[in-house]
Amino acid sequence: MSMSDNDLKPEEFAQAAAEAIKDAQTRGFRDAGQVLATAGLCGVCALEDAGGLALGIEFALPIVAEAGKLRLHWPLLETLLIAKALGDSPLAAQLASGERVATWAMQGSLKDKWAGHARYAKDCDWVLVADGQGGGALLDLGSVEVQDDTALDPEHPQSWLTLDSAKVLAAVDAPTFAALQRDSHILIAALVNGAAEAALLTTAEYMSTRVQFGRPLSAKQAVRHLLARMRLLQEASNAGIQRLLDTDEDGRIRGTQPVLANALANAAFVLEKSIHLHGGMGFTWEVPLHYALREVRKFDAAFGSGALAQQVGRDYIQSV
Amino acid sequence: MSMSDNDLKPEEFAQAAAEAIKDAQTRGFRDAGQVLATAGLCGVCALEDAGGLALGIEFALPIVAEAGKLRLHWPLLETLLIAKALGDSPLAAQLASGERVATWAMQGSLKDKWAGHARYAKDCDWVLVADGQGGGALLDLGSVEVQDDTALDPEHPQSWLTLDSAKVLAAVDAPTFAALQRDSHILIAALVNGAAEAALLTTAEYMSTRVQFGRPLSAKQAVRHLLARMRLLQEASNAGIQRLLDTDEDGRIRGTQPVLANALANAAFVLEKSIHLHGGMGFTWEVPLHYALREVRKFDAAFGSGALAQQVGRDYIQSV
Amino acid sequence: MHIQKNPAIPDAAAGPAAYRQYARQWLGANLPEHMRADSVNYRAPSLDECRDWEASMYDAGLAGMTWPKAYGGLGLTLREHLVVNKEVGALAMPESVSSIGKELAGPIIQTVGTEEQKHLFLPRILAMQDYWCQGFSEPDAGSDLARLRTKAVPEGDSWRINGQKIWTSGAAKARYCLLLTRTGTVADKHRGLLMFAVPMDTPGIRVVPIKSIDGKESFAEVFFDNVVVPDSARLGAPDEGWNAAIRVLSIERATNRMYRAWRFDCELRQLVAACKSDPQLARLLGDGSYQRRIGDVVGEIDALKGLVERTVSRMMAGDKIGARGSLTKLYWSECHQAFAGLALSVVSHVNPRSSALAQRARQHFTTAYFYSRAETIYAGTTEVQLDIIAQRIMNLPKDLQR
Amino acid sequence: MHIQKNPAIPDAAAGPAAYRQYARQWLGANLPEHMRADSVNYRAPSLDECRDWEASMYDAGLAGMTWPKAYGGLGLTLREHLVVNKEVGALAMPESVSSIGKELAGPIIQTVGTEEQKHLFLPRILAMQDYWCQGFSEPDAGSDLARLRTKAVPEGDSWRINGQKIWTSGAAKARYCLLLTRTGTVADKHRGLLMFAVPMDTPGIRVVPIKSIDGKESFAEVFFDNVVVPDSARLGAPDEGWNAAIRVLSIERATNRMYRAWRFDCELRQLVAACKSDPQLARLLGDGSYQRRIGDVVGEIDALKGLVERTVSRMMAGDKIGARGSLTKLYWSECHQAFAGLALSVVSHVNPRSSALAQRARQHFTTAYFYSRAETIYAGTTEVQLDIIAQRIMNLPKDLQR
Repeated sequence: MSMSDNDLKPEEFAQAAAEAIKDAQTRGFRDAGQVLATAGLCGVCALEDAGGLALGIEFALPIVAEAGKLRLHWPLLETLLIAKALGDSPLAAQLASGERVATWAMQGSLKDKWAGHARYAKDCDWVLVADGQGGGALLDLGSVEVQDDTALDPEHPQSWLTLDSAKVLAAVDAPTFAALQRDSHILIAALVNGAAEAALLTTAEYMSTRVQFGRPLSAKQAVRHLLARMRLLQEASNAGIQRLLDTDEDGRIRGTQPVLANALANAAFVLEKSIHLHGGMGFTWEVPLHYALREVRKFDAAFGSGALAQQVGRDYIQSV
Repeated sequence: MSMSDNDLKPEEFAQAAAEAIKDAQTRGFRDAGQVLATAGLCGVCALEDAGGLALGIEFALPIVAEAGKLRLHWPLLETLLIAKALGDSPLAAQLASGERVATWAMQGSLKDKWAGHARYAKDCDWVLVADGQGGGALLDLGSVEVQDDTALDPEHPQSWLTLDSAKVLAAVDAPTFAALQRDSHILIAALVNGAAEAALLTTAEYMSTRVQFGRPLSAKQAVRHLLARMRLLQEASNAGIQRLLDTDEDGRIRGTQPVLANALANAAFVLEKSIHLHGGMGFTWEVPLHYALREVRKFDAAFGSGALAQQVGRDYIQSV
Repeated sequence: MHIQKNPAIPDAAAGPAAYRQYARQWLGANLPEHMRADSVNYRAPSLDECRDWEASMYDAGLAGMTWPKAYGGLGLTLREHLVVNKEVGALAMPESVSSIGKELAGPIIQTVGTEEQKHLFLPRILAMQDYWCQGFSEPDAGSDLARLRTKAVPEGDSWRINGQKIWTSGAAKARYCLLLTRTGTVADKHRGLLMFAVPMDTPGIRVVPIKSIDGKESFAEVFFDNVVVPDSARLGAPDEGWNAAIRVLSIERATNRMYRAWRFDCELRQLVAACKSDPQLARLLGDGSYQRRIGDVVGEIDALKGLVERTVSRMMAGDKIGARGSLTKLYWSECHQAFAGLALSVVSHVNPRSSALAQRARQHFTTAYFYSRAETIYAGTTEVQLDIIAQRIMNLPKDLQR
Repeated sequence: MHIQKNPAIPDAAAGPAAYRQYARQWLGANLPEHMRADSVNYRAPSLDECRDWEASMYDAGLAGMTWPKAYGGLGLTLREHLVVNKEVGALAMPESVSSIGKELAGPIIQTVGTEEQKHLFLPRILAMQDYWCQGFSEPDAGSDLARLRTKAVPEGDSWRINGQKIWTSGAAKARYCLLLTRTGTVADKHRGLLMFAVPMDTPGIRVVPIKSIDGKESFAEVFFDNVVVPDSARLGAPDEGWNAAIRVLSIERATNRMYRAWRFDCELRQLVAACKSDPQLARLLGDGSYQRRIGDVVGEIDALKGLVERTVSRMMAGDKIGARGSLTKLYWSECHQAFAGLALSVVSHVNPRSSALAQRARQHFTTAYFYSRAETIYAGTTEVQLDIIAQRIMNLPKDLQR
């Protein structure tokens, strides 16, 4: 992927990202990383000195949305964000190049000696955790006890980590870590919304071709209206997410939590209804909709499953 | 209305009650009371010595459901319950005979010197309030300062009462008052569910006769499904209410709050959607649906508008 | 016609930020306290007070943003229109009392009117000199125009009109009616539809008010009994006018009342502020169920603002907006209606001893709750919007593709 | 066939209270701890364990309540059936592993089977000696039987069957398949449908399992390739059998799994108890939003119990139950599915340091959440139930009444 920064548009990344992701999905975990890195996806936001493209989060957004659409099972959003956060550290180059892969434990902290909700931890090299004092710490996963949590997703479990003898590879200062968390909200919202968008397309297509009583199921008003509602929510998420890329009317960055909470809820709705509309087929392991639902539910759990919306409410009340 | 207790069935009351209520609706407040009393409705649960029929609450239920269906603006459920609670007091006879009319302030207490959510207080003679110590007190409304609250219903406002110089006509002991509250829950649920049932019938009829593009609106699946959902909720309320008349499997009386909370929510849904389905017509003062919605919202407010469901949740958690 | 402009109106070239700053300051300084729905000093403004307020907003360069200068507008873009809408939404000011003129008649006349009609009607709408009412719906037709019965018959240089309209909002105050008629018979269905600008003082017009659920009398039935208008009252040729109007309306649906997303935010702030002002209601704000629901609403408002801003970006970039206004209308109406239910449940805890701000919120949100029943009905019901999304945005087939 | 009855089974004449007392005691004393989903000692029971448990329930007089004594049943009424269902629901026991036999094949055979078929099949179903599977759905037909393709062709005293079925639950373990075929061609649409009891060991049958969203393999595709069965395998005449089956199924929809309302309550108790057992989760129970949602669920459970009890009362009074089973099925599935979402959001707070009961609830309710996706699909989707309510309960016209 060769490009000049001047006329680069974020949406053009989607096509290239999709090609690389599809290629990666035919390979093992490490090979997949190489493919994604070679396409510039792992280092999209990393510094140029680290072999990255040094682009803003708006360029990572379409990449991660494609990963959501295609149901990529690889910690791309974590790796690209951590590569960004590591700045000019030599570790950043290792992530941008695909040599190393990093994940992020969304709960717990180094201070607690305990963390959780890390995706693909058993396959990764490093994990980012909160340090418990506002910043973050990148840990060597070899120094961490990893326990898979298979309840929500037996094939792609999240992991709990015991950090008693964790080896810290790098520290992320508090402002960088806060900015990284904000970026992660935007990308997670993009990922789950991408998953919802793909499910909706699949479902609309299925309803348009599945014949009952001589007409497609999409001829039924109940089906049409449900699909239209799903589209509405998916568009609402999308509009909310895009908006986070700009500052507000007074030039301040916008809070990400309301949009993330809304996107998680909307994606779950779209996926649940996609499964419902697929009827018996939606309930099978063969139709991939449940993979996406599991992914959404894992992120939902990582953010306290409703606690996020409640925090948004508290923050708003506080702000009045 | 002459009857023998032996083969009396509650459902037979509905027809007779409907006739009397329709008659009452053509008259002024006092005359209406006479009509309702003469039909035996005001004294249905009062003692025979008080001129009542001494029947159980299951006989009051279809009467109050009819009042809800027909949108009677008269404190029938309050009057018949208070007539029951007064037992062999001479005051009971005055209520059963229609000579006096009583209402009930659902919030506040004599101890607080302040009460609220009394229906039709400006037209009534007496008001029942909690005494603040578990029991109830029947007050002379002439001794009470009445302030109408027109926000929810300008034509039939509820009232706030200042009780500083309230004259107590009779005391209701704690067990009787508790039983009366339970009865009131059942009857209020029946009233709002009756209102929902009538609205649903009206709406289904309207949708079946209103023609668009050469077919009735009820031909549209979206309309059919919404009406079916409304029916489902109205039937669910009804089944829950009927169940309160029996003891549970171990012979204990059943808690009324879950059913009342559910009935209030279901009735609001049915009425809101009835208005929606009537389109522009539903939004007018001419179509009577909004009267019923106001009535439901007044009761909902009297029970703390959601606080009831929360209390049900707390009680359940406590019980485990 | 000479319009007295406020000399402080910024040059559009100064950019949206300057316009925003100006709009915010002007509105904050000039909106009378008693017209602010979230003020304890609120009292329902009269029609004339509302008219004067809107006229002064127009004089201040805060109305008619995108209308051509030739017809009294500012000739600016949707970007400035949005900037002003955000600031209008941020203050709890009354709804426009001339929305039919500004959002319906004005845009349609701009599209199908003669040059003479444009000069005659448009500046007076912006300057709040004429109210308009809308005569589309009929008692037995609703959204099914094939059943429209009001008939216009040519008589020399005039037209004779007979029929009946319903849901004619603002008929009592209107100087003109934007009237839809048919030139043939009902058997013609969608053919021969013809629009007029009918002066409401024409003999043969009778207005019967309808009281609506929120207690106001803003709607009416209007009867046309041998009403004769000159041919100059005609807006476009048969069908041509109406078909153009349909296209205009789909753009209008996407661009008018953009302030609603910001007003929604303003209402949520009013509700929370009212609770904070009263010890009993403040306890609700500490309750998880209200926190959760407020959090949901905040997320919905953000998405709604995003939908509006995206529409403006796309239209500024020259994209056709098509049916996408349906997304915004539907999302707003459903989220706002649900919010009105939440607000009602909050203000149901208000009693005569509550704070003045809580009392104000009680009045405001109880009315808002009843009024919100109409939000899923007017300007295309929820079902119509869902049909549009399925049909025109998702292209879902109704029949087998051969 | 001789069934060893538990001598303690009460006489039905003793009344439902005696039966209730007995059922409660027997179930409480005999259900193995490790089969209770709300026990920390739970481990997923094997098929044989489930079979043995159901067989022992039958021996104890707690299954086949309403089936005739002649075919191994207890010959009692729906009242005793409901009594037992309430107690079954109150314990977190496994779902029946023979529901196709007990809820589908059994009732259909009782209605259309020959006397010989009844004696052959029915007692063995109750005694858990034979499993059945259901062969109605086809990959391209779903609920549209006009598209059913599996064909049965008479050959002397036999029938030759060719076709493919899907969603055949329990096919791997089944001894018989309740198979729906057509005797003519697809052009016959709803005519010529014929049912069989096909032994699953008949040559030409091939079973391919389907893994479902909850991770189980309880469904299968079943291929019938020149499968030949004797005429004695036929259940009823063409059409007659299937039409009777349709009637039976609408009663079954109203009466089977009556325990679900009480099991729902049992699950809610499990969830709350799990939270109480863990300090971190216990905090959720103090939060208003969870209290509110639990309160809503309690109200829904009460209504659901009321719907079930009302059905029994009406059927005992001789009323036709018609389509009213759709109300119960729809209300249960929507309320329970929403509850599963609530439960998931609660158990999402469980971590490896949580209490054992919380860990158990996490496993249980996470699976329940995924499984509940099917609840609005199987036994008639939500849309089908809504259609039935509109059509058969509300009698809403689809066309103008002349």
